[in-house]
Amino acid sequence: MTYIATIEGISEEHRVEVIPVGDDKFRVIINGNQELLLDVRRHGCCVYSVLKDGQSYELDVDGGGDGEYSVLVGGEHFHINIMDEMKKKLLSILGEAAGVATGEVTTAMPGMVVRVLVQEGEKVEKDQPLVILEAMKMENEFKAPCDGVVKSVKVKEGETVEANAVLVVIEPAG
Amino acid sequence: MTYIATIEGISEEHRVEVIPVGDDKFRVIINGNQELLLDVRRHGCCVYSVLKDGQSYELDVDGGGDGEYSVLVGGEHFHINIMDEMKKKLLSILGEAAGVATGEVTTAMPGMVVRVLVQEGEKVEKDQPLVILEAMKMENEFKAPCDGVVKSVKVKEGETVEANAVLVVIEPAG
Amino acid sequence: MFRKILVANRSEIAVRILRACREMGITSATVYSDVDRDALHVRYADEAYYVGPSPARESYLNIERIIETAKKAGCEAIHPGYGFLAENAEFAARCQEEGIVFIGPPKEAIVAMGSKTVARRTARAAGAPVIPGTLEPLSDEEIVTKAREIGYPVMLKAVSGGGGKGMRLVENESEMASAIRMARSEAKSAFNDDSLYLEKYIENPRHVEMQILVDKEGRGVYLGERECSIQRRHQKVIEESPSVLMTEGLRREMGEVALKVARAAGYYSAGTVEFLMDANRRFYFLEVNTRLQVEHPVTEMVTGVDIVKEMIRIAAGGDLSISQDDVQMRGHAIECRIYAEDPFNNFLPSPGTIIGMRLPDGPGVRVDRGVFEGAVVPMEYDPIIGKLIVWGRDRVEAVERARRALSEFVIKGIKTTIPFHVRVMENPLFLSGDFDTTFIDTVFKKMEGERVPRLMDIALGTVAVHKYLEDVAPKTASPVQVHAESPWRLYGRKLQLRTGLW
Amino acid sequence: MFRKILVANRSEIAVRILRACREMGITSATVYSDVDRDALHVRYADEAYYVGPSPARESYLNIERIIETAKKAGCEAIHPGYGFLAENAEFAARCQEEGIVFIGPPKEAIVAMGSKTVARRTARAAGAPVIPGTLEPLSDEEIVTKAREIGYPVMLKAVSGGGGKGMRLVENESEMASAIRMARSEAKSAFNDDSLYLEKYIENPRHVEMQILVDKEGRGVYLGERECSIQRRHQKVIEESPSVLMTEGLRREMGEVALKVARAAGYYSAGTVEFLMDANRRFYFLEVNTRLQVEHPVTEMVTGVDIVKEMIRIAAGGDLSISQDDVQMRGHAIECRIYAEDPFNNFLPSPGTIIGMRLPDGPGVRVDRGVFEGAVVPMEYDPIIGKLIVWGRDRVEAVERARRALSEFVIKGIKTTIPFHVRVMENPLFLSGDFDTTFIDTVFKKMEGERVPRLMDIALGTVAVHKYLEDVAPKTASPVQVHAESPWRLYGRKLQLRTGLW
Repeated sequence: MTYIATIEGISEEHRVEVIPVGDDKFRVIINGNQELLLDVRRHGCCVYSVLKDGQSYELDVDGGGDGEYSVLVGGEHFHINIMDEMKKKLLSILGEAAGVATGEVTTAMPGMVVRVLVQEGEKVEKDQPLVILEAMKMENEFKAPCDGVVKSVKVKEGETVEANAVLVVIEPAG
Repeated sequence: MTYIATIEGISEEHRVEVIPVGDDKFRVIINGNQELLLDVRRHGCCVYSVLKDGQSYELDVDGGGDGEYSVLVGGEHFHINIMDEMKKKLLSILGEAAGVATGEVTTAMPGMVVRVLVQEGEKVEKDQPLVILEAMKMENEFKAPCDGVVKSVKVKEGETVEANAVLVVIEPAG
Repeated sequence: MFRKILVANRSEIAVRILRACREMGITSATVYSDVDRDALHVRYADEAYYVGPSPARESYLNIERIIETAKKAGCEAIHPGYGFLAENAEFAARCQEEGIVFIGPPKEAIVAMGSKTVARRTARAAGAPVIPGTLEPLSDEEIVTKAREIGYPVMLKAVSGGGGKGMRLVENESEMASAIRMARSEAKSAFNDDSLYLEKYIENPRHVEMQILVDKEGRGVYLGERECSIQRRHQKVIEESPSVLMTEGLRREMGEVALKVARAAGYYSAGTVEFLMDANRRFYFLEVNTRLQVEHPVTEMVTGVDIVKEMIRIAAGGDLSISQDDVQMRGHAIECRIYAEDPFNNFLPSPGTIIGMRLPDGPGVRVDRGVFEGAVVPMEYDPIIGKLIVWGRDRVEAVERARRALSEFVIKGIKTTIPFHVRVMENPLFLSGDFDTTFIDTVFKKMEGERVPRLMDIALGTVAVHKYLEDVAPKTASPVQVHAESPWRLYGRKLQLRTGLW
Repeated sequence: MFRKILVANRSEIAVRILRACREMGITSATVYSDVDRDALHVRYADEAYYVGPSPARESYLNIERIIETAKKAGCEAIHPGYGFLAENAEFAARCQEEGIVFIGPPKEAIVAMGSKTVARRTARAAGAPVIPGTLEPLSDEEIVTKAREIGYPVMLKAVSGGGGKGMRLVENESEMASAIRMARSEAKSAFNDDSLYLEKYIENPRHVEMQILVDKEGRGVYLGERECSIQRRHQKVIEESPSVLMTEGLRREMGEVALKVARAAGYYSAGTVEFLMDANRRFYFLEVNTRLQVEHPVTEMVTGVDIVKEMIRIAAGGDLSISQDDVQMRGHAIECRIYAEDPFNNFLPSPGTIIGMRLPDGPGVRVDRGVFEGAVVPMEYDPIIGKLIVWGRDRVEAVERARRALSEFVIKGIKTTIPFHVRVMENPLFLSGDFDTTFIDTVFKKMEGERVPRLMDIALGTVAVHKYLEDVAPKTASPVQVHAESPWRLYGRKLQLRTGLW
């Protein structure tokens, strides 16, 4: 099986060929030029022990939604996005069509909306506080990314929001 | 649902009625006369937290083959055999037909046969060593339960046996 | 001794206190909110009682409900842990009225020390050096005026503060308005008191605190110091004992000042007197925490004294079991707080479900925790889910142990501070002892970019994912079509395919 | 210091040594047999090498294969752990020939102490009191004759013995023939040497041993005693330090005797001098264990010395890092060995798969282990899968901690000694310190019948099973038709039904 692996935050793509050779052993070819022989075993639920010429590695794998796996190796969590070549081609055709919406103020953490400081239609300056969110006793102030007008306010006070939720949309000035 | 529960080593049977009353709560009636209201929750995989009028209990449940469950409560492991009433009736009809085979020498532990000290047809006295088994560096000598004749030897030296395997069958004398 | 104690808290500190009860043969009861029915402390206690909805003020902060629960359950005493009602004088008073022993200091001492401005006056009267600043709560206008007098940078602090809540470093006047608003809002929601006061900001400050134990007869000992300079948002993340700055003479001096302040306030129980120390080892009284501290285990590991049990004994009217001569500090202990936070994204909260967990063990390692595999970490409460505490014969061995233990510590499903601690335990400034409370903002932030996965990690990750799909996911599916929620489910599915039983 | 060490062992002791390496920054390698590819030590080590089939003599006891592996991997030293090659002088000699440092005593000391009869002669020459008995290996006929001379009861012992293997208490002559046969057979298979000797049996004996550390310059310290009187099949199950019998004077006397015996044998590294003590506190030299002991953690907890690291430092030619004055015993430590055995059925082996595991943690608790959730405990090797070690300020607190920790300790899928330890920690004779090596046979056996489940347990068990079926098993099936192998599978199945995804 051939996978295209990318790691969160790094745009570089790696082509990884995994060829089972029996007895839990795999030949792995990276980017067509580096070849490894790995002995891979699962311990309990989702811990993996990998031996490579005697070098011993412990890994954790989780996830799998949309080819996105969370891998823990040597104390470091990485997100690896893995897809097979077919899917890769499909995506490259569809890709680049979707633009990134500007002016969306989102939250990386889930939390409760403590205060909404702006209204729709209101003019705001860059760094003006828009919303205060609280989670785990910590208040987090969300500020305007640029001068502009509040296009819509997506949350109300007292409401609970998930991670990555859009809080406010700003129509940039100019 | 009504269960018949028996605990390993205790012949007494208990009739336990479990009636779900919503919200993870259950009315439990034991032997028709004792009634409890229990709040039961699973934590992770197969640990249970039970509250009864504020009393807090932690339990582990495993198994399930043939209605045999291993329950760990307060540091004590119990085997509870649970069956529904239908099965109970069936078994009581079939039951008591199977007699216990006498003269079977079995092993409670798995292990490797280190030595076989008797042959088929050999006369043996009570407490005469028959087989030596080893597991985890411990040798265990199995002795004749009574005077008699070796009817059959079920194992050979070097062989590995499972727990509860029959090692030797003795035809009791007289 | 008490027959039954109510532990009016949750998470790791509730479990810590419940463990002390179990060891002492005292029946334990605890309380829980809606979201906490499946929390570890509920399962661990002998008894557990529901006290209300998830928001703390409707459950863990609901004084009357907790008093009522203690009475109904027949508890003779209540241990409040830290946070929630631990430093609430009204609660201590209500306990007293109802004839329930509050396992902590007398309410008068909580009032005196709880008000940071009263505490500063008491400390100054007891001869303790205090940081230049105000001794009274201030209005917004007074703050601005006073700040000019003292000179920037200044620290804005909540009068009823604690745990870094309602606290802001203000570098210059232009930041002041926003800082006041945020600090008052945080203080209001944390302590229901938005009054603020002002202190001179000590440059390159180190946070050094003294643990004390005082019984009801006034016999007191100090159990040595803890250095807690590694902080984010003015909240401690790493603590150690002893402090690399400390000398035997300085320890005696600070210990005696700490006991003097406690006596001046009529204090008993366990308590912590916090100091700031500047680069010249000048120390200034900061505040008294009239409760058990999160970081008490480092002191337990170097002194061998179980602080929670001593608190319980003192509350029951017992004599302190040790004299100052019995207090021998041995070796070095370090605590790494495990927060449900993303250290690579400004330590933002990361509540959620712990889908996998492996804890370190072996020599010199202690873990206190409030979670388990499968537990949900709710967004309603403090982000602390556990603590790793290590002991070594000296600081070098303690750091080596910390590194080793952290390498074994796995929490999956939520982000935690584990990778942060790994980096600190390898940082040359931390290792040399050359750090202060600005460490995270100045030193750690620079390390964030250092996460460069090697090609080997990609190979290992990909082959493990391949095996994961092979082992636990349906063979026919493309890897990108697998929608996993739980590894257990995938595992179950695979076994089903293999055994053909279902 | 060494750059790379080979740990030639498995299970908890391999992990213990690998942890020391990781803390010291030494690269670690280990070895594994067929059945151990999925063992914890393989995953924990930096490197792991296959050395042969599952039977120990084809893998862990295969001297040439292990030497070859060490050379190929570039290891400068080998730590043998305990058991396997730890007391094998031939192995120590082969290491020396190949220029690999054996982390243990010199081969000459292993030879001298390994032969129990030579050890007795050496000890006697060094002025240590020895138990009446023979100083030479004996033939079957000589054993019978000598036993009559010494007078029954007698102890039959393997000349190359250790860990209770090849050891038999013989009460009278009629038992002798069978005892000799069993002892020789066990000794042959354990040590490849079936020679036996004889000792007078000391009535109500208590097993007290002295931990020593000696460097290559001959500087030595004793780290205090361990009492190991709770034994089954002459193998220790519970150990503690200090011993309730010990006085400061007696400790000094025994410690000095221990160091004298070590010096007489030219000993260096960590070692243990074992004594029997009778009811009058008379002590007799028993034997020297020329290796790390299973129970070394109790000494580590009371002295703060990391014995494994000291062994490594000594082997590397380093000086002992401590003097006798530095050795301060603090508090009390107890070790509970966790064996894969059924304590309610004569401690019969219980190999199998660990389907669930929860470990104790919190204050004063240490767990050393060689297993994990999902691990297979093979029948080929020793039954020890882990150790719980607790520390308290005194024996009472240590026992209370042990009880608390045991209440948290869960292993599912195989039988273990956990319920045994629970009973011992509540036994009045154990608590009062009034016990000897016959404790299990005389006191514990009587407790076996005390497992009477309450009606409440039946209600709890049944309702939990009901919920278990509801949560994780197919709704349509009758409870008796569910054939479970793994709770994960059932869990997976249930999620599948609920989500309808598959």
